[in-house]
Amino acid sequence: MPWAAALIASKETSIPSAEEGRILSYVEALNEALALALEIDPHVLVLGQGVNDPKGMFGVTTGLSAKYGNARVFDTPLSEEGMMGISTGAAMNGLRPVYLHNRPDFLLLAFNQLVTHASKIHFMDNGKTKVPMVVWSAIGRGWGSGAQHSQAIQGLLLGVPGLKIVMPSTPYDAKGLMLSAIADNNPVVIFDHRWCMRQNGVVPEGMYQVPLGRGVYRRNGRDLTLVGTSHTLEMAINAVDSLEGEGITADVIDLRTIKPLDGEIIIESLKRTGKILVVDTGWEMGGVCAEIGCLVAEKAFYDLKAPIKRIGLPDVPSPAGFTLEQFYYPNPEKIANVIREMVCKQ
Amino acid sequence: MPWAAALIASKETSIPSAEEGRILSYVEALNEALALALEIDPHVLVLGQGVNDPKGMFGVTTGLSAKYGNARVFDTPLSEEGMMGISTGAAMNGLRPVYLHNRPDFLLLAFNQLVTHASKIHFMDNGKTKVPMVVWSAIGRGWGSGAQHSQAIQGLLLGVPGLKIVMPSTPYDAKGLMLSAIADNNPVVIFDHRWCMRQNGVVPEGMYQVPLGRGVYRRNGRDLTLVGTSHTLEMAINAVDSLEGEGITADVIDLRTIKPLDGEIIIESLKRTGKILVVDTGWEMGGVCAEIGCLVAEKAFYDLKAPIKRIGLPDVPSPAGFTLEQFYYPNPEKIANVIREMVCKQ
Amino acid sequence: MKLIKYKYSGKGFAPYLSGLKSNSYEKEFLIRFYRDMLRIRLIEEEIERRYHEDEMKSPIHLVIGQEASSVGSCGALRPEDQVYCGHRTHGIYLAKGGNLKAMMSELYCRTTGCAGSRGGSMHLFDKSVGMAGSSAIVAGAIPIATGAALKAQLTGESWIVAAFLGDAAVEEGAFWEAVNFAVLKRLPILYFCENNFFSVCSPIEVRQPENAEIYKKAESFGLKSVKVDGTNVLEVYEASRNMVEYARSGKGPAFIESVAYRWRGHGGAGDDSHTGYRDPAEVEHWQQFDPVKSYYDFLEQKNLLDGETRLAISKEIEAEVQEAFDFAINSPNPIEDDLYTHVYSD
Amino acid sequence: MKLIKYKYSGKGFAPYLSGLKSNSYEKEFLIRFYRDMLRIRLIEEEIERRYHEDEMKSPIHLVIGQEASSVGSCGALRPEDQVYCGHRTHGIYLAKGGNLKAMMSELYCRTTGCAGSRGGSMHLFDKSVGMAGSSAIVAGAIPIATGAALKAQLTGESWIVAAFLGDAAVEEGAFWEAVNFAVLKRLPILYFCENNFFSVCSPIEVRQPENAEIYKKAESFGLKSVKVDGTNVLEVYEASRNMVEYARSGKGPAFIESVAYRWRGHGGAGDDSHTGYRDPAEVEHWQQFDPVKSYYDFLEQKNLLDGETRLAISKEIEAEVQEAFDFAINSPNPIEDDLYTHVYSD
Ligand SMILES: Cc1ncc(C[n+]2csc(CCOP(=O)(O)OP(=O)(O)O)c2C)c(N)n1
Ligand SMILES: Cc1ncc(C[n+]2csc(CCOP(=O)(O)OP(=O)(O)O)c2C)c(N)n1
Ligand SMILES: [Mg+2]
Ligand SMILES: [Mg+2]
Repeated sequence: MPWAAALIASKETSIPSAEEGRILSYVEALNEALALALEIDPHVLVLGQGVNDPKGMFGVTTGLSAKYGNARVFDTPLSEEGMMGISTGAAMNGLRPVYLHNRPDFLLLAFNQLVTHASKIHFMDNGKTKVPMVVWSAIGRGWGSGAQHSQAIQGLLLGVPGLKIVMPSTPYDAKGLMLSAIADNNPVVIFDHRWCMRQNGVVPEGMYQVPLGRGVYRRNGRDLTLVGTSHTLEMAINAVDSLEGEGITADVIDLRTIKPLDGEIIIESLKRTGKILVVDTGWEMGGVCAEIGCLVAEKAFYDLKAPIKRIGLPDVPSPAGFTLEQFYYPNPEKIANVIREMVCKQ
Repeated sequence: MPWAAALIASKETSIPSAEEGRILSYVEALNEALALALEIDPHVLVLGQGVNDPKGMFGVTTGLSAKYGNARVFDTPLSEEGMMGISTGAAMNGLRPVYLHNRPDFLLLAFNQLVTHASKIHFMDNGKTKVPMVVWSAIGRGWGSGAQHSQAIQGLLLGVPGLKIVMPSTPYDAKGLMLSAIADNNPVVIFDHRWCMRQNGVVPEGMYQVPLGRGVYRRNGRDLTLVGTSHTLEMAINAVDSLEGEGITADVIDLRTIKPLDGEIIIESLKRTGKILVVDTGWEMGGVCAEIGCLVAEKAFYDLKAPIKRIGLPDVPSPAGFTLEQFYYPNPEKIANVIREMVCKQ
Repeated sequence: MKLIKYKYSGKGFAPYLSGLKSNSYEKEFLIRFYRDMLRIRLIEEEIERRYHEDEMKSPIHLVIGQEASSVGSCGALRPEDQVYCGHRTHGIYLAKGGNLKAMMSELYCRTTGCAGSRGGSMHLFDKSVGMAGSSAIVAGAIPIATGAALKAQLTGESWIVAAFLGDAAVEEGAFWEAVNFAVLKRLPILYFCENNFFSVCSPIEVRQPENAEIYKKAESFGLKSVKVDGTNVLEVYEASRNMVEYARSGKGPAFIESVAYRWRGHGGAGDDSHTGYRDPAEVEHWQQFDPVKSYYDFLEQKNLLDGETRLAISKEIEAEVQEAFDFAINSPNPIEDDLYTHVYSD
Repeated sequence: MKLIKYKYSGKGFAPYLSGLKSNSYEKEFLIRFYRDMLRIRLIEEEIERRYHEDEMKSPIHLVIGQEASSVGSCGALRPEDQVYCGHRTHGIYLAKGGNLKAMMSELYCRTTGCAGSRGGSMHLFDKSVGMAGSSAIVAGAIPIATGAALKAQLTGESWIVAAFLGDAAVEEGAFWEAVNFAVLKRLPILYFCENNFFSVCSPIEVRQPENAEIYKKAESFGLKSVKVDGTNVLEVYEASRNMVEYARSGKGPAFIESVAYRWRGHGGAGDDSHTGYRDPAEVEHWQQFDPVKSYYDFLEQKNLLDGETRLAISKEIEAEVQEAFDFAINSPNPIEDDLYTHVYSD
């Protein structure tokens, strides 16, 4: 069994959507976005370890180098910090690099360039230089990925000024947010989740953008506001749908981007429901859950009727063994249990 | 004017303390802690760029290499990631390296070793290997430090399992927490603040430890709980003291360490005051303020009588110019104003 | 994509037959190498055979084709010497005297695994045989190994360190940082680079310029450096022995570039040449230089080994393998509580 | 601490007097180099004189003693060529044609500064003269410069890139990562390393092994590489011209190690030898090889320059300097709103 395949989602899924278009997989949607960007803008580059090998980053980059050439779609040495700076320098001079990583863990090697350089140059030189680059990586989960190959590090980057952070949950958004990120004149980090990769969904042909910084409702309900991104959405929706029979309904908000963070939509919903549960693929402590929890306690305190709740990862490194992984990660049942508790306690 | 000096605190200060001992400066207290550790344990190393040069890291390492030799107290090449790994490997084999950095910004070059290796090895190998190392750095503030030389990155590390993070505020704690950190069998990051360096305070002679993970009250009051660490304590205390005349009093909690985080003391105080203000030297978004705000909204919601408030840095890189710095950083007046508002609003 | 056509076909096994002063080695000694290589081969073939059952939920990286590098190098080490490596762990662990049951249990993610199921294939740790650390981050273990060597030097240990890396690891800056420090301090460490021309599916020529040979770069940094035929166990052994002696005697660190080809795909079971990143004929070509078979032919020709003994050896190994798999499969899984242990050390 | 005693005293200025085919250069051309060096010297001396006033609240790093490196290298560049550098910016900015008023305003943190007060001395940016980026993180600008060269290559620009670094920057792994990529892609870039034997107060021998010369390491990575007398402006110029030609013609990247001594302390005003990290006699020794004075002596001997012209030149510069300081001091400070602009680009 080729484990690279095992490490992406284990089954095909889909999140229903109101949009019109063909049904594509998440991977196909990403591939289409990159092809489109390469097609319409000669300044777009796609680079990363293995982007032009036959595996093509789970298929995300398949065919691109054949069509757009090895000068614009190219493999890189194993030099994350160096290549992050090289992408930054290229972007400062008008190219639009999309730098792909197999796993977010590898970004930790490049934090100096990403955090201290790419994100700050526009501010530091008083707005003269723009840094239009996209840094993409695919979060791993389970199947032995272990402590060094499955870190969901979005929480580590949330505080960094000048950076945008995108975490799509559907094929539609994967394409539309990728196109927005490439079009954006700032460094944008996209975390896609390997467990979203086999999701199918409606994806319009051609160019469209999903705006950065705006969340969207995936379910409308009464009893609770459930906020998440990326792969957590599928779990959240499953959890909420499974509670319908018990008469529990919830707003499910897909933030799409965590920086800028759409506080408005969260508070709007909270005003109706009075309760909030935040779900994230990363560690609970000091991460996305913490920021949203604090934001609400600060900005919407008087609408809050019960303690906020967060479901992310415990303050423990990812174990590599299958058994412990089952205890480590959230799943729809765990989420449903927490919702049930929050709603019934009242 | 030698700017290295200008970049540490501009004036001498002190936070009164109940402890007994001589009056030492913050720098002297740190120096004494290192000397003591080197003295009693031959496995302790002190390394870092310039640790044995005449400037001796603001004086923190002055005299150590002369006394304990260049084999144990040594200058390093400019290789943060490499030296972080080297310290980790030395620690895994029974040495106790204390790796010093002039600024936290430089740690960003070493996140791969710090986050993905040092912090996780003990867990990954099922508890067989210990990693007793200390990573120290001195946060800069103002005087043109700018976007790349004054990042207070504790918020970026808060989520990392396996790591401990210490942020002392007094000479007493600087010594006692350093000794605890060196004695600890885990990687411990200490952020000292350059603006604490000229603070004087009571420091006992010889060996003593301040426990990691336990906060302490610096003031007792009624109207509000003010939580902070490091240099924010001085500002917080000044702010609170300045309000005494207006009849406002507050609990001021010095967390001392932000990971492990002493949630108990925060909640204990909050139960009395009902209001909380968190102050941090780092960015508000996704940082220490966010974690504490969320924690309280989660664990002590029913004791909370008003929105939580946070004062840190706005979501903006540090400017280098003096004028903008004044607007960028918190100060006692800003803190006092927020307290006044929180208390009077009721 | 340009393929490496039959690169390095000039050497092969000629050196064995001509150069060896066979009476300078004991017969047992020579046979042990054969046995060790065959053992690795048979174990990995059995892992491959059972991998599709999806019970070993761990990303594996097989060393088949490169066995002579593992065995020849570890053959020059003492039991107390330490080894560190990357993701491709099996050959090194086994050649270093690793416990097959503990390894298989780790691959099956059982509590009896050498990392208690927290590591998996990429993270074999076993202090009892000097398997001191492996990292899933390319080059991640290099600085750590260098730190171990620093400890060995400072406290005058009898052991030295060998750090294993692939050809891609030298693209990581941290490698050169570690090497600079090791040369500066004359640390007792051997860097053993297995150049198999690939990083996942990326051939070396898209990652490194052709005019910069790895072992020559190492030499320019001050390492004692040599390039060897990595399919020739005796050539690897002799070079390793010289380098280990050099390092152990305090002269400083050394470097070996050992050239051999990986027969299987980067990860998982089976060859993946059909995907197109390398010519299946290239694999076939390299299979002429089978380290196990060629060495057998050589021993046979020298009348040191015959078909009967060979069969006996392989039967013995097969029985051991069977036992190890049974042991692993029948070992217990961890329980939920295990997730929360060893995050911190006491 | 061992001092570098009078290292590199063998060369000095002999090459000027013997080697130069003086009629291969125009008189004006030769005098321009003198003027440019003297200008840097006089400006920095004036900065030093006024630094104690504490109005330039910016960490400065003076280039006095190394002027020939800045002027000789930038003299070989075209106006449209880009330069990137570290913290020691003044010489490069001025030699590249920088605007003195904009520089002084930046040091005084005024809105008229070349980075609008957000950068300070360590972060001079000025696209109009090709000052494309400077980073306060050692080696931080190197990968960025390499990315600029990638852009130049991909879109066939007429400009090339020069990246300036210190001797310590080659200890950072990112430097070698960038260099590997530049050679791999044959990028049009010159890496110009100013070896002044020190990193802050750390002499090179505690950071790099003696048997590994910087320019030879660069050569082993495939760079065209040479070492020059960095106090001899014509030697620097000629080497730079050759290397720039090489890079511009598409042959690939090049490297120059330029040896010169920093007369002042690492940062701030004045020499700091008295602190003990270097022998004041060492500074005196090096002052014999004053790039400005020696070059004057040479020109005078060749009857190309006399005392009168020299005086006129320096008067002219002094007037310019005066004007620039006045301009800076009388320029407006930023206002609070400026803090929040250019965090993100539209
Ligand atoms: C820092 C980092 N980047 C990328 C990866 C993904 N990755 C895992 S193994 C590997 C190939 C490494 O090649 P090499 O060092 O030659 O070792 P080999 O697999 O050939 O034995 C890569 C790129 C990683 N693990 N770590
Ligand atoms: C990554 C990093 N580590 C440490 C520092 C602190 N630092 C600032 S300048 C400097 C010296 C650099 O020496 P070199 O590269 O030789 O340049 P020079 O100052 O001699 O011109 C150091 C260590 C830094 N700025 N960046
Ligand atoms: Mg390889
Ligand atoms: Mg230097």
